[in-house]
Amino acid sequence: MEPWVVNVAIFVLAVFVGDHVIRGVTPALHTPLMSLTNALSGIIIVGALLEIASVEGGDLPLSAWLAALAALAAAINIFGGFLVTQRMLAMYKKRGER
Amino acid sequence: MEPWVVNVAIFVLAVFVGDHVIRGVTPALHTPLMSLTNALSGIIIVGALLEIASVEGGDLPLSAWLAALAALAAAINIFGGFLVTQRMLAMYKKRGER
Amino acid sequence: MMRIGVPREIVAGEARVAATPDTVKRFVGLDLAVCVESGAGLAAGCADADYAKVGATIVGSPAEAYACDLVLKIRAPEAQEIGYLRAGSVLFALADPWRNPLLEQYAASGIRLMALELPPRITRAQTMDVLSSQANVAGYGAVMLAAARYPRYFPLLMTAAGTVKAARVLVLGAGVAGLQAISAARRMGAMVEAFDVRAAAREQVESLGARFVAVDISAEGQGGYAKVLDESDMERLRAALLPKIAASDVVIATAQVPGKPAPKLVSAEAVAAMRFGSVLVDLAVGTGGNVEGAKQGETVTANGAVIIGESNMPARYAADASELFARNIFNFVAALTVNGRLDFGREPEIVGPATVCRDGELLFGRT
Amino acid sequence: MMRIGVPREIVAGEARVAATPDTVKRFVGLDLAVCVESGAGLAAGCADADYAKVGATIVGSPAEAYACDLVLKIRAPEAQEIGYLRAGSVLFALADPWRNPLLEQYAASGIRLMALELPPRITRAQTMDVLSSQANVAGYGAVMLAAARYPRYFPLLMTAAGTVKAARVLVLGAGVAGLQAISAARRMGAMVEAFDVRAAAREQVESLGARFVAVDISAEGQGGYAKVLDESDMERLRAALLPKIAASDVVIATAQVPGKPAPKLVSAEAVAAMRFGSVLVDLAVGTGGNVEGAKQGETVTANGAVIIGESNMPARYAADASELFARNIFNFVAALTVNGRLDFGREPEIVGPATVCRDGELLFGRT
Amino acid sequence: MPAAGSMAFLAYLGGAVLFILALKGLTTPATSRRGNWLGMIGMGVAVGTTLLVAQRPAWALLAVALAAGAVIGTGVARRVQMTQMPELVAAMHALVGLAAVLIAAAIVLRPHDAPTTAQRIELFLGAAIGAVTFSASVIAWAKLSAKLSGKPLAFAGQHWLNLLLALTVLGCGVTYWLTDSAPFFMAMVALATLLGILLIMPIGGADMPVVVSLLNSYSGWAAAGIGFSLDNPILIIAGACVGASGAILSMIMCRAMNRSLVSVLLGGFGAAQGEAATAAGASQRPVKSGSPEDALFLLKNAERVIVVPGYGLAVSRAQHALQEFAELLRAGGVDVKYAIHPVAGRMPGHMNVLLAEAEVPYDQVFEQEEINNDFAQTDVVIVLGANDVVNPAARNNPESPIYGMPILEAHRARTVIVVKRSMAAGYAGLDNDLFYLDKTMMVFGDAKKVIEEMVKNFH
Amino acid sequence: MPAAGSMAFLAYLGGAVLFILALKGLTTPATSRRGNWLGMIGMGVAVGTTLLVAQRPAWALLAVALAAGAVIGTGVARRVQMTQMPELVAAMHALVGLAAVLIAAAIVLRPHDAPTTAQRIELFLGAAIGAVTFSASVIAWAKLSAKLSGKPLAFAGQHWLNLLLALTVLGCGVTYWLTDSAPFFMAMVALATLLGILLIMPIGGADMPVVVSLLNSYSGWAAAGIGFSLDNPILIIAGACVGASGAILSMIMCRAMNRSLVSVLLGGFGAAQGEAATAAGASQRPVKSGSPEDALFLLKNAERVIVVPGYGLAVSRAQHALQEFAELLRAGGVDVKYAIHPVAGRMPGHMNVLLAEAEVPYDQVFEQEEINNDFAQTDVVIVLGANDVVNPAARNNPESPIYGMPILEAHRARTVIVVKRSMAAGYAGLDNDLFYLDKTMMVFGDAKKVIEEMVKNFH
Ligand SMILES: NC(=O)c1ccc[n+]([C@@H]2O[C@H](COP(=O)([O-])OP(=O)(O)OC[C@H]3O[C@@H](n4cnc5c(N)ncnc54)[C@H](OP(=O)(O)O)[C@@H]3O)[C@@H](O)[C@H]2O)c1
Ligand SMILES: NC(=O)c1ccc[n+]([C@@H]2O[C@H](COP(=O)([O-])OP(=O)(O)OC[C@H]3O[C@@H](n4cnc5c(N)ncnc54)[C@H](OP(=O)(O)O)[C@@H]3O)[C@@H](O)[C@H]2O)c1
Ligand SMILES: NC(=O)c1ccc[n+]([C@@H]2O[C@H](COP(=O)([O-])OP(=O)(O)OC[C@H]3O[C@@H](n4cnc5c(N)ncnc54)[C@H](O)[C@@H]3O)[C@@H](O)[C@H]2O)c1
Ligand SMILES: NC(=O)c1ccc[n+]([C@@H]2O[C@H](COP(=O)([O-])OP(=O)(O)OC[C@H]3O[C@@H](n4cnc5c(N)ncnc54)[C@H](O)[C@@H]3O)[C@@H](O)[C@H]2O)c1
Repeated sequence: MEPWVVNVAIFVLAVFVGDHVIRGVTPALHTPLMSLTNALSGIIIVGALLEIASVEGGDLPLSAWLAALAALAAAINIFGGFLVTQRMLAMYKKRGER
Repeated sequence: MEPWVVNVAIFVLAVFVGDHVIRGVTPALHTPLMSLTNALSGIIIVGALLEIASVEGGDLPLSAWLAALAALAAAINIFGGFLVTQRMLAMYKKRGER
Repeated sequence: MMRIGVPREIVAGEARVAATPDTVKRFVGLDLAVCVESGAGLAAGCADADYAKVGATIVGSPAEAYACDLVLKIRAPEAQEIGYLRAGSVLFALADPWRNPLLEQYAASGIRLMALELPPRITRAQTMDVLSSQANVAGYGAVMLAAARYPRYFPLLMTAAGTVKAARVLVLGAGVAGLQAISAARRMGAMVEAFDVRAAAREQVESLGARFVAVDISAEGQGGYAKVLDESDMERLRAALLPKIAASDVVIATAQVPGKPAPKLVSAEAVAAMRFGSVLVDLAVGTGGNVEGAKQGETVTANGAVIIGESNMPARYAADASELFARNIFNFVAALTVNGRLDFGREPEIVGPATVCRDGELLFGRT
Repeated sequence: MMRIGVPREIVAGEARVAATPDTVKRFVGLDLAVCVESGAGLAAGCADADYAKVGATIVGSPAEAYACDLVLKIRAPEAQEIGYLRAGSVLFALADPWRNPLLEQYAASGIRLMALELPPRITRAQTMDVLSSQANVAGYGAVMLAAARYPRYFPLLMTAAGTVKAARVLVLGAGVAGLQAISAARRMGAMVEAFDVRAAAREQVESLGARFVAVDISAEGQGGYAKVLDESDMERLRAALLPKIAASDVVIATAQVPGKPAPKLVSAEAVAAMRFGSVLVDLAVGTGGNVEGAKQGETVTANGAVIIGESNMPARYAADASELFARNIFNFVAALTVNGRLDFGREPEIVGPATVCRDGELLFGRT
Repeated sequence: MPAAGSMAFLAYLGGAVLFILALKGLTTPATSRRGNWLGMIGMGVAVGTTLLVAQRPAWALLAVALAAGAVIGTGVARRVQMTQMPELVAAMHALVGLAAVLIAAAIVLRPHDAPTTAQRIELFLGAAIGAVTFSASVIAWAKLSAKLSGKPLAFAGQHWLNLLLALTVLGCGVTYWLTDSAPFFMAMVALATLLGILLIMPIGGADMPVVVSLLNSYSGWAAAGIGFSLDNPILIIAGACVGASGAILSMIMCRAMNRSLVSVLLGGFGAAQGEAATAAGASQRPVKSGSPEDALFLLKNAERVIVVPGYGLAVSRAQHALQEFAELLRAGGVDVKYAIHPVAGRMPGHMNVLLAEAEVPYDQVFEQEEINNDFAQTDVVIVLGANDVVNPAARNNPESPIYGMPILEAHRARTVIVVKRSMAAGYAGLDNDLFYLDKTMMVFGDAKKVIEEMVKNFH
Repeated sequence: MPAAGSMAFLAYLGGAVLFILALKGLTTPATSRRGNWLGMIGMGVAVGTTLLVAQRPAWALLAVALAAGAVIGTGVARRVQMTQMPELVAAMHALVGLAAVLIAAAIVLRPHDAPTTAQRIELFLGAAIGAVTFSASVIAWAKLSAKLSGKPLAFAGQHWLNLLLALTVLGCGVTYWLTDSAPFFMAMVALATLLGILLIMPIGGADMPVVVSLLNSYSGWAAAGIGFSLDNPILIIAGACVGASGAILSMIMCRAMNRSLVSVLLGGFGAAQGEAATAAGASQRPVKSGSPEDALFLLKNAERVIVVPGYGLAVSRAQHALQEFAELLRAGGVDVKYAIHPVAGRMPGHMNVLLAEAEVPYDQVFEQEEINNDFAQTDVVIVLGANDVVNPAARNNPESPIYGMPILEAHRARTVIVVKRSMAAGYAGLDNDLFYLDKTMMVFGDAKKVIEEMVKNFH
């Protein structure tokens, strides 16, 4: 059994989870939700980090620089995304909390 | 990385799926649903079958007989479970279908 | 074949009739013969021809109508009618036995008189219950008269020419008439409050969406009726109601205790405290009245307020009131009829209390 | 300081008054002086003392009231009042200019007469629109009178004594009065149908939950009013309405065309086809009437049906009707008042059409 | 081409996906039957795959086991009565638990490939849960089928005993894990079986449905445990799904009964509930009660519905909510009528006034005589705060003080829903047989709240 | 102790679970902020784990990239205006797409460990989706921020061109997969970028939110693709979750707009919609419109609500539904009042009659003079079928034919919801500025239907 089939299993289950998790979301939360999922897709930074870390010591090859750029992009996304979500959600505070 | 960690991942995701899938079920379907999940837990038959198949040729050891008993129990469960579910659901046909 | 007679009512203003073409048809369906005195139903919208069409015989004189085995009337005979009564016949009517001076004469005439106000107010007797059906008309009619006389709107309206406030209606006594009055007034948009001395009335008043006026005086009687309060309680009650009345625009007074004088709930002082144009309708005026100054059958003005005293409100709505009354009597008679004859052994729970006199004997008041 | 005079109405049955303590207070708030003729508000529930309390001067004679700069009345002066008019003064009143024979005399007296029925029916003029506020009272009152007279219930009731059917009410003309009548009758539980010749009326009728009677005759006029139909159309209309009327228990007729005779919608034949006890209220009787046989100010019986002819319904509900009328006039006057003086240059859209005569000149009918 | 092992894995995954879709299907009536079919197909895929990849299947044994299972299973399922469904489901759970124990035992006892340390944990968990499921399900079945009294069987200190037992089970399991000693495994299974019995005895009959659902969940976890030992994805996925959904379902059911799962499991509550229902002083006979959602479900799927309003509707001023609800039903194609009894309420015409306030059109309102013949052809009658006017004693029981009064014959409809606050009597003070009919479902609560609940859940 | 690899795997799994919980949290307002925090923690876990397991992290490079990202990200997020949120989100998506492409390129170009055949498929998919996401998001951002015209840019045969381009991308990808030739990879990326641009140009501004959500989904799939190449569970799980939820969200959004996803993607529809909104003959100015659910959300979370009924409420006979709805709101703790304008409707007192029919208590009903000062302190005003009586032109515009008439000052509330069927004028025939305010949300539909929709969705 190759490792990718396990990945497929995980992927398929995750699709179900993603589907179900979102059903019944209040329309008013569409935009914050989009913003959060955007922040979460910044997880791609893990790929960038692993790629950077995989280079042998010494001079950094082009691939490392590309990966670093990817990390930068993803990091902007992560920090910006969560913060923006936070700000949007602040508008939805229940009465009494304001 | 050991194989069981992958199983844990699959397990965890499946728990989420099981949770979400059931939310919002119509109360009237509680009993049929229970009956279906019961039929599905008959899947344990796969374990019995694999165990039986794992014995070396020749005389069947005790373990094979135990497994066969398990297969029997699970098979009753599967056939009975799906059929009973079917019968219960027949009561819920929409008007016009009766 | 048993014959049923329907004489014309002779009391002034009594526009109702004890049998309508609808019930005559039903009697005929039970194989009974019906004689209707000519003109008996005219004031209630039932022409002689309508009766004849469904099989009644039209007779020209009261004597002929009274000559039947069973006589149906709204009101028990007046003195000048006594002569028509025939021993052995049965008469169904409102007899007002507590105040009627002629009971002895009825008994002496040898008739059996069934007083329609006497059956118990139990669930099974409801179909024969003229008190309910007529009180219901009275409650409704009281509000209609009040609204027609009240020089303002009942409902709240916010218009370009300013806002008119909803009328405040106070209903005193939440029996059948009171409840119907509440519902009619509420329908028309008034703000309604009601008061009664029976505890069960509170929930009933609230079930119609009105506010209950709580005064901590209770006078639960028997059979769902209230009992009479002593004078000190009445004094307290009047005092408690005064500010409520003063703040009201319309008062519908329906409080009664069977066989007893009606409680005087609204003092002249309270009437004087109401604002110009207020209307009071006193349905209890026949038994003494709830409102001080109310005059039986008259509309009087006191301090800018109008007091309508009307003890026979149903007669003003004679068409429907007669339909209901006649149907009650029919249900009563039908329940006792076996093979075309009356069997007074049936329904003892209802027949017993209702029988005023029988075989020359006066039974009313014996218990 | 400008002085406002409020004479007493002298027409029989006119119980309203053109200023109430509420509006007097508002006028005083605008720094205007108000003189009220003694007893002017009595029939509407406004005592002299109430006026005095808010700052009015009570004057003993009509002459004193008419001697003011601005005179407010319900109805334009009768012949015997003409003598009180003072050149240069301004008079606000219902003038019925289409039928009023005294217009020339008003003009000759030199007053400025503002007829309250003439402003256009636009959104902005609504606060001054006495036609709306009074028609509203009339529609409501018509239903109240009908319900008090109708010898049956309006609502459907299923009782132990049988079921009473809901009354069928037909409203003819769905202007302001008609719509209010629809709403009042529906509130009381009647089944209501209504008819009008204007297309917009359909949605309005339905918005009140009543059924619209469709007849394919339309007579859209100007400014939201209907126009007069020719005799052949009227004939068709009467024929189409006849079965509807025959099937109705109560008819409220409100159809009118400003300045023209009211359309005769209900023929004697239709009245005869109604069942015993039916009630017809004709609010248009002042301009000829919608119902054949209706008599101005009288209640007549025809074939068992009752026809109530009442062109001055608001006077029966004088308290609220006066409040609204007075408030309309106040709004009108206030809109024209600048620094304590009337400025007729303002609101030309409204002032223009409303001015009947000015500076001795008769303007009405000039366009 | 992927390797054979990968193919099998993917096939199992496919089966698991079908299972998930099956469960999803069962959440709404419209898709429920398709859901069941998907489940069957998934099961077929899983078993087929197993047979294909099995290296040395003992075909004869397999065939016998499967065939016997098929015959017994279908036979039982065919013959069982609808009313016995809950017991059947409980019995089936016992089988799953048993199978889990047997498989675990087979692995422990098998002559070849002794289980690894990791597998031993999984075996222990699978077997222990399986054993508890098994014995508990047997007791639940016995209680539901009245082979055992439904009364909770409580004794002092039972929770402590259970705790002790559970710890012993754990101890045996850990010893087995560390030493691979089969006897400890067997002891563990025996004790877990005992634990299952003790856990279920104190729970009352009324709570059994929740318990059955919970056992359902357990059987899922047991299957998942076995899946871990066998490294099999479909066992893990299906087991986990069943486990999780069973657990959630139990919670949902508890919530519907306004109970906490803990109070159900600690037992002894079932009895208290029985008392509450009859506390209002009426008879001790059992009634069926349901939630507003249950009522809604019945009403939405009916073709013809008659509403019987009574005084209670007036008391709760529910007329507007009722009208709104009836309109929703009607928009969904249900034929809704109102039946008015002449003495319903507390004044003549009370119900008419009420319905008129909510603008119910007159042509939907029928008086007793007009509508009484329609009840027999009516799918669902909903009685809202009425009592005396639908009391069949008036027709059937000459002893009754209202004998002879014509009533609305609600009892002739296919299903009757009665909404009132308690079992209390109405104006005439009589108990009402209608409430105890088999086809009657009581929905306890203020009429207005119940109707509003139904409106809110209308989708 | 499990091996280090297993530990990392489990840590990633934990991070993934946190992500799932985060998404779940965002489905209801009450849990939404906690959800966001869970997402942050999950991200921290994932990044931390990565750093711990990285064998030779180029710390300096890493630190610079992270720090720069943090500074830029927070900076932008802080400064952006609420109204610019959608554009910001679009821009962020571009970054994710870019990152996916860069990582794929890095793997392709790296001097060591050339990717396996299986990995090459995954790389190709990740990079292609990433590139489309990148370029499409850039265009979406430009359109939303008005750097590009929001008008759809359509030309004949565009769908054919797109198809051709997509096939070429596929061809390059397959060639790369089979030959491991970097140039083909690069060509593929370039073409996919072009494809992204072409795909988005024909879609109108009104549909951009759906497109942004869809790109969100793409960015998830891209991450999952990269996860496959790197055999990393959190990338797969998070990517798949984001991908699936984004797709579902797009569908939900389409449904709310009564559109199909296909029609959105094929473009050119945005224009048609713009026309529909103004077809009723009113002005061409843009309005904000929302669904009954949106309105419900605002109302439920308000403290003070004023209802302004008008003639349209009467036309749709919605009074009963309204009363029911207001009562639900009130039960939820919202202060609800009714404001009656003296000339609302078509007869004096029309609104009073209407509300009285539904038994709205008089003490909740206020006339204009009493309530006009309350509007400024009101969270939400809902205008139901009223028009002239809330037209600010009467106050502000001396040219208007209703200038001078006192109106209900709905425009002074914090938020205004207007329910009517179209942009059509009322009795006076005037356009109404209220509808175009920034704080106004139009809900188009029959008043009764809209209110019933809100009641049904009230939970
Ligand atoms: N129509 C008349 O003129 C009139 C006059 C006087 C008396 N009556 C008598 O009244 C009776 C009328 O019969 P009916 O069936 O209408 O009423 P009923 O027999 O009095 O029963 C009403 C039922 O409504 C329930 N209830 C009360 N409040 C409720 C609430 N808020 N929500 C839900 N349910 C509620 C009560 O049960 P819970 O307590 O369990 O909720 C009660 O059992 C007849 O016996 C009649 O004779 C009629
Ligand atoms: N009160 C009186 O006595 C009286 C008498 C006559 C005239 N008027 C005049 O009428 C006007 C009253 O103002 P208003 O604000 O109440 O009404 P309005 O200005 O006439 O506006 C009513 C609005 O309701 C909407 N509508 C109609 N049917 C609807 C439905 N089924 N569902 C949802 N919305 C619906 C219409 O827009 P859509 O078509 O887009 O849905 C319309 O714009 C004033 O101009 C007043 O002067 C009043
Ligand atoms: N069984 C049935 O189905 C049925 C049918 C109709 C009526 N009833 C019951 O019959 C009873 C009598 O009804 P009724 O309308 O004939 O009563 P009624 O005409 O005798 O009196 C009218 C009301 O006045 C009230 N009253 C008496 N004294 C009062 C005082 N001092 N202050 C205030 N209120 C006072 C009474 O309580 C009563 O509610 C009620 O309990 C009613 O529910 C039962
Ligand atoms: N702008 C505003 O806010 C406002 C306020 C009040 C009234 N109005 C409008 O003013 C107009 C007139 O109202 P009104 O009540 O003063 O009218 P009205 O008193 O002149 O007439 C009453 C009704 O009778 C109808 N009618 C006339 N001939 C008829 C016939 N042959 N058959 C049947 N019906 C006939 C008319 O159409 C009208 O609806 C209406 O359009 C009304 O909407 C506008």
